[in-house]
Amino acid sequence: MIELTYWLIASLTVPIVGAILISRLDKAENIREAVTLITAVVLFGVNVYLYLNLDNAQQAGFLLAEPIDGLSISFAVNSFGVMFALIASGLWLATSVYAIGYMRAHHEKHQTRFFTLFAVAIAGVMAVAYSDNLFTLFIFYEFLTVSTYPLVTHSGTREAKRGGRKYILILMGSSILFFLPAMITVYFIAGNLEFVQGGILQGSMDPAWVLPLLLLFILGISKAGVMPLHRWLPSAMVAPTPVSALLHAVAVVKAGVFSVVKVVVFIFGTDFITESGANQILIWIPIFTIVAASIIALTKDNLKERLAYSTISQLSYIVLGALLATKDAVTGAGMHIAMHAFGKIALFFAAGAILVTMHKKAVSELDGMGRAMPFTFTVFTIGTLSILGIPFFGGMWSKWYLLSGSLGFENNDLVFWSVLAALGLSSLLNTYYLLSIPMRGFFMQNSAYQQIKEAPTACLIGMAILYTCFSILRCFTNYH
Amino acid sequence: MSEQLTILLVVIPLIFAPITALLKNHNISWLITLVVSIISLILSFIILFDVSDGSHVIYELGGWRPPWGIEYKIDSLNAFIALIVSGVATVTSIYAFHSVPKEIDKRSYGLFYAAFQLCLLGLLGIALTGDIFNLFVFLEISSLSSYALISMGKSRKALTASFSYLVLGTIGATFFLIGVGFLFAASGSLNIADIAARFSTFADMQLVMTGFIFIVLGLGLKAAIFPLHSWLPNAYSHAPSVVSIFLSATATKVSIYALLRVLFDLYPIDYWQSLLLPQIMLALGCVGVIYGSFRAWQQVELKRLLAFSSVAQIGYIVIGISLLNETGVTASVMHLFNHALIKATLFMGAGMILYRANTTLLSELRGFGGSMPWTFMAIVLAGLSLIGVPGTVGFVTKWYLLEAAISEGKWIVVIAIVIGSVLAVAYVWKIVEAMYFNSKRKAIIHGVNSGDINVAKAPLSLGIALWIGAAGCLYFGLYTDLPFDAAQSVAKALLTPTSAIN
Amino acid sequence: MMDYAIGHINYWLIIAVMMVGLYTLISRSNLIKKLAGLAMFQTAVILFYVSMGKVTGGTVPIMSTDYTVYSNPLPQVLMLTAIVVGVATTAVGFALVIRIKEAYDTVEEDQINIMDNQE
Amino acid sequence: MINDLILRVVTKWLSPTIILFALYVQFHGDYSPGGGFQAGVIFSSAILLYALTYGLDAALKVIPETALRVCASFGVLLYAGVGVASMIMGGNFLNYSVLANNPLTGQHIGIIVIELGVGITVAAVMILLFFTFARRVAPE
Amino acid sequence: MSLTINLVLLVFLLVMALAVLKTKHLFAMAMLFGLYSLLVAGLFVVLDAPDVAFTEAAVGTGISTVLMLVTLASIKDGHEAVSTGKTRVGPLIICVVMGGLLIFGTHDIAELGDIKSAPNQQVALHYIQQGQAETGVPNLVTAVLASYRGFDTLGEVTVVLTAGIGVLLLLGQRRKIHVKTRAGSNDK
Repeated sequence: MIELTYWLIASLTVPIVGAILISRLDKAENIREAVTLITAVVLFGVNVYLYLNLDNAQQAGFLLAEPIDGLSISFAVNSFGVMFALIASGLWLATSVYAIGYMRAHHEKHQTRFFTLFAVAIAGVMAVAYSDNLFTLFIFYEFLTVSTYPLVTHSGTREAKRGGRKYILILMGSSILFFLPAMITVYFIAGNLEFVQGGILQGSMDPAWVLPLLLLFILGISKAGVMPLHRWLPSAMVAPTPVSALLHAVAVVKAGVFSVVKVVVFIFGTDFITESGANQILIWIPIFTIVAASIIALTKDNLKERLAYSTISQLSYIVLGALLATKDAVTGAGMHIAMHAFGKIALFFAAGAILVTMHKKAVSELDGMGRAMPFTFTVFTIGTLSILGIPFFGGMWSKWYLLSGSLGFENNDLVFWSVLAALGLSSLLNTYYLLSIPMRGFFMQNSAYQQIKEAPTACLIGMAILYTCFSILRCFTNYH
Repeated sequence: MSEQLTILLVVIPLIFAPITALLKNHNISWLITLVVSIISLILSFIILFDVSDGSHVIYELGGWRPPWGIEYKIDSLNAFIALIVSGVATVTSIYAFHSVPKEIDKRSYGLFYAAFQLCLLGLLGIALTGDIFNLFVFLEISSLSSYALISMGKSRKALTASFSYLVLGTIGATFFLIGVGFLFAASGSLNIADIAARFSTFADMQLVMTGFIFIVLGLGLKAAIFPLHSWLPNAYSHAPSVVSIFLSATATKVSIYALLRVLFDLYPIDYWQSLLLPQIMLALGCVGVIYGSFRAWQQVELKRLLAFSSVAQIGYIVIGISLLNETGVTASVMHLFNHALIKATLFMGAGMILYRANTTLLSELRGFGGSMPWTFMAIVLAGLSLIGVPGTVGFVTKWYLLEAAISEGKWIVVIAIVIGSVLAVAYVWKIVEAMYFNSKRKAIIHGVNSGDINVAKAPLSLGIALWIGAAGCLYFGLYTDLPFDAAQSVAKALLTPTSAIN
Repeated sequence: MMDYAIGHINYWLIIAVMMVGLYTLISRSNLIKKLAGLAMFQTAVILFYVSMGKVTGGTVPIMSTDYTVYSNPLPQVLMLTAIVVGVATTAVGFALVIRIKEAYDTVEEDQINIMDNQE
Repeated sequence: MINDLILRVVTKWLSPTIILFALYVQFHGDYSPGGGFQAGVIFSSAILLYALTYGLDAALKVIPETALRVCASFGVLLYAGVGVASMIMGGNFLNYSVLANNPLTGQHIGIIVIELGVGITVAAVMILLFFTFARRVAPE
Repeated sequence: MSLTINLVLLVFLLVMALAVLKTKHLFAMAMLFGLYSLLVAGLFVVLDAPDVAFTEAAVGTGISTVLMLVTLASIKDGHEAVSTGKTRVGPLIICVVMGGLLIFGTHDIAELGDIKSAPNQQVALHYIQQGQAETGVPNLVTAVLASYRGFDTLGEVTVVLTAGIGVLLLLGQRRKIHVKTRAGSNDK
């Protein structure tokens, strides 16, 4: 077992340790917050280390247990996983800074429980990121569902309960109804569930079966928010904003798309899918979702719900990229995970900041608020631009790859044009329903907001961290 | 040497039960019970170890050769069941230390523990014997004691529940007796191995078929296989906590064991395949799973909910048996173990809630998760295993079941199982929601605030027992060697035609 | 045909009695009546067993020099046990009935069910 | 009926006779119909008769309840004890042949003892049952 | 000859059973039940089973009937309530089906008293031929009961003990226990 493995184990255990410490520190708030931050920093550091040593990390991994012979709970380091882990842990750092301010300003109850479970959830994300086979992935996929439930229903109000019920039923129900049978079928056909470059099904399965099986997977991994099983995401918006920000713009949903990509690339294998032609049919699901979600987003006046639907449509970009199953497309999908994460979390931070300072939830109430909260709205604008994919903002690159990916798609012009149309249309709608918000904020006249009245400092710091992330990310992507 | 051990497994409780019956003092009788269960646990471990290589331990009682005398013929299945029973008994008796004084009238401690030991003895006797009439006798011992034990519940409904259990249980036992009689009329023997060996000589008699039908009906009643489950919910939900824990985890399991013996060892498989029994059982199992889960979801009272979920879980076991392939039977036998673990844990949790809140009505349990977090965590853990969340015992069984069903190409079964699991999510979450959320006003339960410190602190012994169970749910979900190896060797043994053994 | 009838009629009668017992058990609402039915049911089964062991021209299975044919002792032994089991069950049943009477002030199942459903 | 003279006198004569018969059935069970169980029941019926005529308390004076409980347990223990004894003597559980040098005598001893155990338990439990039920008739 | 007696008794038995079923007066029912057991005991004698007859007479006619009477006395309720409108068709169907099944089953059962029937040939033969030699007890019933199947008898005694314990658990307390009606309500 090589030395990197210890780092891997560390990145899995650090959050747990943190969680335990936090849960013990109910009384001493400041120390508790300090612990949260330290944990976040350490975790981020560990992941950075793993990222830097990625080249010689390929054989790093270990096996935890083997409940069913041929099915092991084991972890390993690979570039895709590290990237995901890096994003999640990095944004966790930002989020926890932000959350501290938010929770205090909002006078939330059970803060200890909140931070503890947050850390636990992150541990789940790490496990998903580093899981070495589909079985492990599934386990922690479920673990993530369960461990985020208390966060979603944190407020304990009636609609929180209702939202939570929908959350658990859709996520867990779909995973049992579709994901589990699909997984067992794969196991039955291929004899194992290892993630192998190029897939494990090729040759051992009749291509005609790819379509139903892949469909089962896409429905089963409802964390990816593909319609029609997307309802859980809007209902999860009852959660406190930091949760919506990190978990439901980044960690959980990205775990979903992450799983989709993993399944497509390492279980089926892109070539096999292309050869079976299943994706010719399946891509219409994400395409539909992209457009439909964007349209619904237009109709939402509640800021967080609007963001939720924009998330749904953005997620489908990634699913689409995975399903296109061409090299560029998959790269685009991978990149978009990162890009969208940064963009969307920025938006949520801003939304949360607005909520805690101005106690406003509806878009229509934001007129002229930009004068009062310039920084917040700046962040919001950047986030928007990034998501829109304006050149020199992160979002552009992923879209670019997606498009070129669809271009390389099986001499099928229809697909290319429709993808292009979908992306274009959704970007257009994005522009409208997202950009309209800062517009209102800055340019609408409103006597209410004359003097500056910014969000709590911690929130600002959190957003500041993001801001720097953006600047880093831009060169980072260019360098790619 | 291990031959003598096998009989000790039955004799030790048999010797200590009468002594315990004479005692008044709680702690002494409790200690005796605990020691007895621990000893039997150790013994069954040793025996399981001896036979795990597929060999048999033969013990001729009274030194008479079978079929003239009664013989014990222990293979891995017997040992495995004995292990389950004595294991649960051990955990239960740890739990009993604080639970019994609270729930049982202090004048009858000794008698209660004696009855408990007798029940244990009966179940072990069933699990070990190789003589079909002897099986009946021990079935009656366990049943009689469980009638008495169930009727000890606080609510008066316990009495009616116990009575209807008595009626149905006795009908079941008598049906079994009739069946044995018919089989005896055809074969002239009572020794399972002997009958199986000479089966072909009288296979085509109508006597044999009728006997088979009655035996299966009788055992089905005892095992509460849907639709013969009507006695179970009341019986388990109104019994004292200790009794619910012990019986829910063992009684039906042992009856199912007896059914396994009859189906796979007494009668050749192809015989009842020709009677379309597998198909019938498969259908009943699927319906049972969905029906049980659905009714569980409707319940408003925790113990009753758990009881109905037992009906569903038994359905899973039946499905596995009727799939008739190695994976399926393995899954069923494993689920005997896993479900015992899960249900024991859940009922222990319910018992602790009852201990502190004096109610198990979900509507009155608001905020209990906050006031007793450890219990709550244990319950959630066991609940997740009930759903079959990976990493828990429930998942392992479900996995093998699904695998078996898929390999048989029975997609209906797959659908039934997953629907059952989704319903399980619903009803488990009903519990979690009820306990997790604090209500605006603290629920007042019998004059005590829920989560109030004044409520009796749940004592340590309960917590320990509970967490033994919960940890088991997790441990055996990750490291499944013990149950899996046992179950697999059992499945192999069962599915090889009996003629091969003799 | 006739021989067949003669050979089987006593089994048929036993079965008839058995079923009367079962019917009493499951159709009557009065708990004591139920228990009586239970006992009759079991006794009929016992009768069935014992008549299996009868041997024409045989005698009581007690060895003695002046007999050669004996009836079959085995069913008798089994049924001794069964009788005991029966009476044990009945006793516990009666005890339950008394308690139920104290708790519900009735021994009619219908009324008891009504009361239970009201709670 | 406590005060019915005839009953009282008849019972006085009858119950000892019944008990005597019970003992006969008990110990002659090997050679004639009968055995522990029958003997026990007959014995208990004698006590029942006594209790019915002379009242429960009188009967309880003759056989206190604790004694009954002890007997009930004792019978089972006696039976199991024989089994254990035969195990100690190197045979299987309940293999009486090892109880004496000559297997037949061993069997004989064993059978007599266990029949005794059966008799004691059955008698004790039957009387106990009757007392417990009878007490419910007129709760004091 | 014995067959005729057998049949006559059986017919009486059936009548008695029906009477028990029909009568509304529970004390009468108890008496009829006693008679029923007595008839059964008689049948056992006809069937060369004196031990069983003994037991049945003592238990069925004696203990069970007495217990039934005592129970009736203690619940002070001599009559069965006039049956409510609930239908008895279901039970009837069940019984008819079961009975039909049993009769179907007994189709190829050996005739009454057939010495060549399996039960009389397989295991039992050994008892009759070797029993006395192996156990030294002429009463084969005792021999089988106490020695060959001694473990059953041990179980049987345990059943008796269990019944005693159960009844004591239920009725042991002298004072009548006040039973709470709410599920899980405690008596403090």
